[in-house]
Amino acid sequence: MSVQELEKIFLSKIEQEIKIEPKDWMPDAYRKTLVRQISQHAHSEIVGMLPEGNWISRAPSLKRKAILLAKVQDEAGHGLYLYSAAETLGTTREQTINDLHSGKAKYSSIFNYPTLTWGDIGAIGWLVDGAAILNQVMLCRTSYGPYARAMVRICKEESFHQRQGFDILLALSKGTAEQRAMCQDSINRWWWPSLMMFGPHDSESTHSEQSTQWKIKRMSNDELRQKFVDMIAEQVKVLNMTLPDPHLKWNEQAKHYDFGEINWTEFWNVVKGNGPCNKQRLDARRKAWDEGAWVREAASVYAEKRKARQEKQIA
Amino acid sequence: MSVQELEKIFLSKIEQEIKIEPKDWMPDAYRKTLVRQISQHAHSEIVGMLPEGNWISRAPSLKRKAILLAKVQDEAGHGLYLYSAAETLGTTREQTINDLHSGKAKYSSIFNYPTLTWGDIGAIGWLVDGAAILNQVMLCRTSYGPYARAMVRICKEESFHQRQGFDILLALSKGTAEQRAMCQDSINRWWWPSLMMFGPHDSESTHSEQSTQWKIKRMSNDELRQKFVDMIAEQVKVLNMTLPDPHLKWNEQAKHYDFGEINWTEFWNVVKGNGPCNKQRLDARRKAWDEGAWVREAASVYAEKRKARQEKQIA
Amino acid sequence: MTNEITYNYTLHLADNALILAQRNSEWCGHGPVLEQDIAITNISLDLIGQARSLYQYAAELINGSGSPASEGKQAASEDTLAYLRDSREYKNCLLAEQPNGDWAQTILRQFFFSTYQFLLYQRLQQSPDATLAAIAEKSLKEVTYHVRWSSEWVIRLGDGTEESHDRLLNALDELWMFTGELFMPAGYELEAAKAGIGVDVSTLKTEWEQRVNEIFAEATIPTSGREGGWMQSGGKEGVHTEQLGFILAELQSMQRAYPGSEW
Amino acid sequence: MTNEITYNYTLHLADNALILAQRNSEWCGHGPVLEQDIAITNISLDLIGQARSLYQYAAELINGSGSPASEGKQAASEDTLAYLRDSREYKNCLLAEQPNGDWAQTILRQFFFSTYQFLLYQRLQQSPDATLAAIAEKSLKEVTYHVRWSSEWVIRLGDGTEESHDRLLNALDELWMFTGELFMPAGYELEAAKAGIGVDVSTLKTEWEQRVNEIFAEATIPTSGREGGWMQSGGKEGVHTEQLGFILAELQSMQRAYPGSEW
Repeated sequence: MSVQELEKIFLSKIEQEIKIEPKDWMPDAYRKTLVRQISQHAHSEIVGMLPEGNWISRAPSLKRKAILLAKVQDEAGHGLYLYSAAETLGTTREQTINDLHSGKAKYSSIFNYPTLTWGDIGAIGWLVDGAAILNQVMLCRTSYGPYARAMVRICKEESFHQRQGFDILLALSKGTAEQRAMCQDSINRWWWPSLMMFGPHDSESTHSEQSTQWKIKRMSNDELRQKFVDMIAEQVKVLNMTLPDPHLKWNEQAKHYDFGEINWTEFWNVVKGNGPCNKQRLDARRKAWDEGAWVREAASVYAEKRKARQEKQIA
Repeated sequence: MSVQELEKIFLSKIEQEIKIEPKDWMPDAYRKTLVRQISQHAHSEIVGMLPEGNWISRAPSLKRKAILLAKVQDEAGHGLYLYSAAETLGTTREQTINDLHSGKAKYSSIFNYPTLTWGDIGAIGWLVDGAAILNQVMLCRTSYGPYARAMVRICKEESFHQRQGFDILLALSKGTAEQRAMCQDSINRWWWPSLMMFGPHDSESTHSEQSTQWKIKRMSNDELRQKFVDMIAEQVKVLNMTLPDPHLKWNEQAKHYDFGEINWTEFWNVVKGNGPCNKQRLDARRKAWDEGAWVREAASVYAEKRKARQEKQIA
Repeated sequence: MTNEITYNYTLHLADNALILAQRNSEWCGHGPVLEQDIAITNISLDLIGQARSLYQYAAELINGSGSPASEGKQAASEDTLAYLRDSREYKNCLLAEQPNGDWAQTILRQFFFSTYQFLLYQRLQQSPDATLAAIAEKSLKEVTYHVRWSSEWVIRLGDGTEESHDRLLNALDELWMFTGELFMPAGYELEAAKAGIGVDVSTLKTEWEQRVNEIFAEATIPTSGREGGWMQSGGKEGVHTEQLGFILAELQSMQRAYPGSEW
Repeated sequence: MTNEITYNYTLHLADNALILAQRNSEWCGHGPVLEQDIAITNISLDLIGQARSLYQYAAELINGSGSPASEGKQAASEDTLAYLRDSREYKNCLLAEQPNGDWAQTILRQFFFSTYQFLLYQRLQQSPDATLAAIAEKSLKEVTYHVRWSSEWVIRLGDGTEESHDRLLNALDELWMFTGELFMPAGYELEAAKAGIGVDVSTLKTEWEQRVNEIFAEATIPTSGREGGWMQSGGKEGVHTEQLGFILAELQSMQRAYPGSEW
């Protein structure tokens, strides 16, 4: 079959909402876009373990400690699913990880902000996971099968995480004056970065159009962002807290919340590597990887030895 | 002059209380004894920095933090005086330090006990420095000049330390129930090890007799220990605390306090290397030394470069 | 009286679990392989779960005791017990508080501890104290996995590369002296054993050594030459290494800074 | 109002000194050479002394202010200010809280900070606030020594061995991004400068760069190529790196665990 014919089949599958599977023919650009996006997503899970991991040793109750630990562990699990999904497209986990460590691959910029108080753990769960879920729910219907299926598994756990984050803030909001201040302070610091998670405005977004056509993405950045604002602006009332945006206001006509302009200079600056923790996060990941080299080597040498012994026994 | 004649002069100096100086002839065994004792003493100052250093970051007030930091710094200074005194006998600081790190040279066993509470910082000042001072006061009159002079400088600072240690415990003794318990607990744990600091009973002490003859030592282990018990048994009353010895009792006839038998099994065990912190202390010293190697090398290479440049300028 | 023995005994079991969980959790996000990051975190979670059940039981005991210790204070809970006792009141064994070191040291610490805990819980299942017996039974499934996982890693490292073998030997050098304490009963352990509630840990030693030696043999680690070596102790009676104070400063920082708050 | 500005400004100066002192003091007993162990400890001591004077002054200000913040609370003191504020209330610059790293990193951090502090205190001597002026004057003698000592070490490491040169470059890579904040005035600094009490730190930048470049030139470290690099900030306004929480957990552990006690 000619490339034209293959492409036609591919596009008709997309059209008919038939998932593309690893062995199917797919355009190179589709494959590349997916590899980029899935590995970026995987890296976000892995790097995302660090800001929250920062509070495991200091969680203020045993119950919260256990919940947090389980949550960070879930993120590692999500990383695994996604590295596997990326592998179905012909990249190895090692390659993917090397791209992270060399700075070639990106991860969600939100994780370049520091967790300064326990309230931040709540805010990450509520706002950051909340924003992530909207994206992930959409991706459950993405056109590439293994990615969509990974997303289904991830979404289930993620919405659980969001509720846990909200629950942390709820406890703070009902607590002492110091706790309520901690709650508001965390919301203040995480609100804008979480809005940035949806990426640039649709008008500025480089990859969006093609991705939408291929049904990798099924909603635009601005659509998702609006959905998020509408959701959070309601939930924040339950906390008796406010969002740090003087322009936030219900628009009766549009049936949406209006909100202020994002500081895009900050956004691009953090993407470029100048966030408060970019260096620290990458250094931590590289250190874990480098210091684990002898462990991985030992495991693989042992596995070979064992295999050789078993083969000898059989022979 | 024959060795016999030299030895006669040496002994007559000792007899007449004339200090032996570095360039004077001295018996090999005298030199060896001094090198062993002075470097052991130096090492005790250096290793002794560790248990107290352990509480610098956690000192409960800024004033106490400053005092503790200054104290540990003084110990480093004492180490310096003593390494210098040892150098006058023909050993280098590096050799001496290597002997510590290889386990060949000893240091005071007391520093192999852990500092578990802030009270321990008080107890070390009061009991450990208190015991050390009695020894050091005696050594101010030791027969070897440089050692005696180092001791004079050290003694001044050391008695200051002891008062500071007592002052920590005094504050605890006047404090809350928790603080009083902390005070008594520290005394309980440090009392017996501080008695052990004076070494084995005179009847068991291997080096004592010769050292006394040469006026390196001027009081026996048991004499010094008795002096210490008499002193502390009085001071503890000011704290409204007790010493953990049911046999402690004023003996009106002897005009001394009687006290119980020391657990010599524990003493020898710790000397042999089995104290709670022997490994930890040596590991910490070795680590500091090994990780500092590149710093010392850089400093010496730079000094040479600089010297070479200066010589070139002069030429 | 029996109550107080059980209280102390239960605290000891809880402290062991919590402190080792706290140590293991330092790996979370920093493990050598993602799968193992997950595995060690899982063990942490199991241990925190055990600690919580045990602290809850200890809190019940002390709250119900009407003892002087419980008067005029806020009611005990899993959190007051974990977050408001100082290092001299903690009863965990020294092994649990030792630093993570490298992966070999973490693995070996886990292997030593889990093998011990397995034997202990196996016996504790038969305790006439129904709560302790139930916790032991429930935990035993988890611990069985911890033993298997850590054994496999001991073998893998011991029989892996020269470097991993050396690192395991080094870990052994760091940790062996803390294994003896596991089998030297503290006062409350002896009394709990006498009262029939607890296990006489000294009786577990032989089987522990056998199991350790079996795995060591497979890991090509010498199984002899360590007899008679000095063993550190004191942790169970509250005399710890200098490590614990720092662990607790971090662990307890929030509860200490914001006393009496709900989280 | 002026009072509150001075209070915040003084706390900022105090926090800088305390946090750097706390970091430096981690070396005590672990230095690469005994003489330098003493020297770095000495700098720590000087900085704690400065911090104490400044906190005492801040306490005076707040106790005398009758402000709502002071009502119903225990009177402020050097210790309440150091031990009972949390990390979001700490106003030190990010540079001060960075980890010690190796000796090169500690040296470079000190060199950057002391050079800054020297220029700052020189100007602060002229403050109409007599207390701040007196503290600056007294501290300046100490800081002059800190600058000399750290400069000598920068030169020694830069122009020493290849390894020490590389380590210094690595330290530069770690720390440079925290130097910009020194010269970006926080709100209270601007107001203190406007009120004539404090120093407008932005005016110190050029001379600081000159002095740094002079020493770098002697140390054979490139003096250019770092222009326009991104600078981290936030510490002075209480938005710190993740380091500070851990520093404070340890620093404050005793006061938090035993509230209201005298030591």
